[in-house]
Amino acid sequence: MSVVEDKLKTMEEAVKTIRDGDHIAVSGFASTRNAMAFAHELIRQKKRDLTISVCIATLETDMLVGAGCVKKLIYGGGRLDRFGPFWNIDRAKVENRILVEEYSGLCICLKYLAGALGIPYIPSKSLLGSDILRRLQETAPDQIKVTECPFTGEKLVLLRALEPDVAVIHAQVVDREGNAWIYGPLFETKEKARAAKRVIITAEEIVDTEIIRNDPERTVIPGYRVDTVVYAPFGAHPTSCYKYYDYDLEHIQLYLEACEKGEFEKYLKEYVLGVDNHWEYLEKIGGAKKLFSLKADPYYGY
Amino acid sequence: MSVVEDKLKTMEEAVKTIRDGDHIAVSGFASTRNAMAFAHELIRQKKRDLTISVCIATLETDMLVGAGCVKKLIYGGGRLDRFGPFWNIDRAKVENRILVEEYSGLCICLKYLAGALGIPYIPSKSLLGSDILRRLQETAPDQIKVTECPFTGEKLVLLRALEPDVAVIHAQVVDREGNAWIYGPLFETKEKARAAKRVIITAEEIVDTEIIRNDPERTVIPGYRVDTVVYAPFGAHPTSCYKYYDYDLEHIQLYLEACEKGEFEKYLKEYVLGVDNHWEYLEKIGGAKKLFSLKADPYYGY
Amino acid sequence: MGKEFAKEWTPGELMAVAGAHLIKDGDIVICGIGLPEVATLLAIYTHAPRAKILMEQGVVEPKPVQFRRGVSMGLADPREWFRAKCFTDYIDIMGTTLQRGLVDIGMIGGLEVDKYGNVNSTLIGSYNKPLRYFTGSGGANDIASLAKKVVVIMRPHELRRFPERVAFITSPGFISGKGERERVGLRGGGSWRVITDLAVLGFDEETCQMKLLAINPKVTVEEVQARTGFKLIIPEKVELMSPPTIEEQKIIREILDREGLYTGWKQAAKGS
Amino acid sequence: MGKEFAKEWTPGELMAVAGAHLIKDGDIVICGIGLPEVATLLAIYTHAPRAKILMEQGVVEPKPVQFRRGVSMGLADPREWFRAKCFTDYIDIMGTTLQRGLVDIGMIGGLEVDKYGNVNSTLIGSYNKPLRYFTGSGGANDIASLAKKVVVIMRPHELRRFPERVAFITSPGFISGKGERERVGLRGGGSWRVITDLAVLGFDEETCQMKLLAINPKVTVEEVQARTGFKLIIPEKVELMSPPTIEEQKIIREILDREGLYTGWKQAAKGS
Repeated sequence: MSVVEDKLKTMEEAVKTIRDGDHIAVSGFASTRNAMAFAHELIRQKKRDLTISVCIATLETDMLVGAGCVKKLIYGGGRLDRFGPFWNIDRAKVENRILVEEYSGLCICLKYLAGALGIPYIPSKSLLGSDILRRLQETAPDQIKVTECPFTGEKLVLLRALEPDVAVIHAQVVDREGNAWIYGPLFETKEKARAAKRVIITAEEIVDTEIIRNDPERTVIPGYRVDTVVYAPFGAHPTSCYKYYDYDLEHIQLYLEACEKGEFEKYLKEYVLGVDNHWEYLEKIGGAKKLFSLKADPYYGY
Repeated sequence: MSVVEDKLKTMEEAVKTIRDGDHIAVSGFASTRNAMAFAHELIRQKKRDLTISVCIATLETDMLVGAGCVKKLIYGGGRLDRFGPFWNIDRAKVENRILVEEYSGLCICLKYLAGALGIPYIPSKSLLGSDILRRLQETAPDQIKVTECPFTGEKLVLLRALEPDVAVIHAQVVDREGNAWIYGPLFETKEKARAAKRVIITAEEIVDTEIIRNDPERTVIPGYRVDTVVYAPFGAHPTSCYKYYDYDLEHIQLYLEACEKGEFEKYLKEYVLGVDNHWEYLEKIGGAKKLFSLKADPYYGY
Repeated sequence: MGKEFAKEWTPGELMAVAGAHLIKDGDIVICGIGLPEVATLLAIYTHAPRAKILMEQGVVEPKPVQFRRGVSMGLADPREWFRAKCFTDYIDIMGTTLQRGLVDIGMIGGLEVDKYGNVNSTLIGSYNKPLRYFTGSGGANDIASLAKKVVVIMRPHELRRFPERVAFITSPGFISGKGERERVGLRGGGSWRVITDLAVLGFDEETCQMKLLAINPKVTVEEVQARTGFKLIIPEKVELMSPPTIEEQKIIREILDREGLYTGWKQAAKGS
Repeated sequence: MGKEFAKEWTPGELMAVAGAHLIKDGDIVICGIGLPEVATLLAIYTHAPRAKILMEQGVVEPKPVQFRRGVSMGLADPREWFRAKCFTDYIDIMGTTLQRGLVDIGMIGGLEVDKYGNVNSTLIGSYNKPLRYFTGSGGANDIASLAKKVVVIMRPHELRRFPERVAFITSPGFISGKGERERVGLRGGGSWRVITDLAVLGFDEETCQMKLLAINPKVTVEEVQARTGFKLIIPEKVELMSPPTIEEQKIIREILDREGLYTGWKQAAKGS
């Protein structure tokens, strides 16, 4: 019973398994723990017609929308924290360039939870009386119903289960079998990894399975759910990765300014399409000196 | 923002807050992490008409039934592992001395989950076609319904949420505010602690809140849910407590033999009613020498 | 230090103090960063040491006041997670705590709030013709739907932010009037207070319409009404918003908002 | 060592081997302790190194073979949790894995199994007049309802354990016949194999009734039928249950069941 499974692949190989039209649940929360290196490769491989789901939108989501990879967005709203708005998402919505199913944060999590539990729907007490509900009833009537509880008679919103084709999760630590440790708050990571049909872990650090066995309480995603493991140090850059590195303020500002000014294509050409892989990207953004300037302090975690 | 809340009480005080007729979700799983010291005090204080719920029945459950504290049992079945059957529960059922709502293990967990989520019910795909379902439909029609899914048309079992008055959880580590760490698998601990209206933590170890803050990923039950904290070293004896002590084979056998032979009253008089408190119990079962013989090895955890 | 008041203060400080005073000791509070967090922590540091601050991303009772470097950019920023007592997840905070009915006070912001306390954080333009999209709900709809009391924090207090009817109900207040929350099946108490740089507002028990409760000592009732897009209920007695005590101001300036990012005190000091 | 068979073996070893051979490499298996666990681990130690063992209490892929002291008493025993890769909870195993449809093989035991593979672990007597209660479901009903394939492990193979109809359906097999699982809404594949000390049984595709597949080399088809309370479907060709290979027996005796608690090899060796 030593390590018998090696799911480690290169980023290129991992992204090749994504088909046009797939539904991907992306990683992280706003400006933290995004699977950016994965998103870059999705863009380089010109994946199209993706459905992207996430509780709170992320930089990764915005970039994929901007790069034209996304057909449909299922999410609970969000902005890039105090850094700024998600220009690509917000504009694509106004211009009707993407389909949108927009819920609240809790409702997205509950939809993943229902998918994870293998049940077709789950009731909720949120959304009632809102225009979010009204719009969903108009545009996605197969996804949401308002009914009366057969036990109590109270009004309930029934949320259809969400089952992404793939969940891509950026983790701090993983072994070659996919047993993943994640530090910090989990957002909806557990639910989406369990709702998805396949799971890809990109991680800062690959450790031996015996290290995982030393502290099994930390394993947030067990290996038996995971299909592919990718080594991606600084794979969340320019978003932060708790205990590993801080957000890159300079780079995020550069991204947002490019988006705001309508120069997102230029950004893409420079930092995504203009490099062959993640290692080249890390050099492009400033190499070792930059990376060490972002490195987290073990006590503060950023 | 230093520690401002001290929820620490004696076992006597904690048990005094339980009212006759309360619904208590008890701790642990079969022969591990039972809140035995709490059960002993419930028996000494002659609590009556309790409803007890738990996923898999525990030694604590069996003892409370035997002692006549229990009016109703809501559970998913179970036996005392290879040690033997739950004589008190099984006999009380045959003799109709207690009301029973018997589900599967998963369904009890889902009922707690619905309670925890604040929703009146949750759908499940278990129980269909079984006599467990048939009996529940006969005896607890307000707790379970079979319906067709409004989205898919498939048959679903709707499970009514369970909201215990109190969850009593035995934990390895807790601070005075109730932030609790639990080592090992969690069974349905998280769900029942979140479904309950009040939470009482009994624990092997009381630590400073700063220790909790050093590793917040370990906090299974956050303090804001907890009403009362009780210091109870070896509080799970004779069941095991992972990382702290092994099961007490000798004592469990003594318990089971007493039950089988119809001498449970004698056991109760000797070990529960015949002592004033937990410290006296620990002397009665063999004192320091016994306790050190059960002490867990840090590597093996038992 | 007692009840000695600060001599000068900013509108942001006034808002933080107003928010803090709404929190009772022991309250469970869900809030995001910015003034809601400053207000909640101010309460915890003063009269409500047992109040609990929860954050939707899964952080329980952190100490988000001591930075190694940089400034906090949001709930996603590990600066906000520092020394938490529990790292958990979105569902645990917003489902098993908020939807479970345990949250006493939820604080939200938005683009617009209307006379029934409905909040729009989704779009400008109209429901059918959006001109621009913004944040949407995040956790705001859940908080507005499910918290016992909802505090809306919004600034600046200006006409376009206080329309008769919001363009899009992201987070329901009393929707279209009394009894409407119950009719649609909502459990939480709905909008309870609106805090702006000009005033603290509440809702009339009979009509569920917005009512002026207190004003910034530097403005008049007329100015507040003039900057509100619907007729406010104005009671005979309108209180003055409490300025920070010297102790409160010290905590704001030295601990909670050292850079003046949210209360603007440092910028005001420079400007004066 | 290859396919050289052990010269002597116990019925328990035969059952463990039969169970192990049902597991394919990569299968996700849920099982309890005793023969189901020995069978699953035997598969993992031999032909199915990538099979995963999950336990309902929330333990993923432990190494439950090396004891500090004592013997393992059940899923609740930390001996079963040793060196797990993940500690999680009941819902994560039985809900988000099993009910989610990820479990290839679930192994359960019971008091009785009937010709449609329904299992009773609840009571003896009858539905309306129970004489004694036993374990009930635990996770057994969930496994029988939801796993892709269900293996029932039961011994001794005797008349009262193989009735025409179980007294209580704790864990549904094919209920009352073909199409019945689908009609009541069950998703999983239902009873697939029954392993006893005398035989390995399956279910006829047309009638969903129990069919003899293989027998213990030391018994006859007639003996198996005589100890079964309903008419078995007996195909023309009945296989012999495979004895353990020398390698398999070595793993059972030296690693998985050193005390012979489940396979009885040590006791048999003493007795002979």
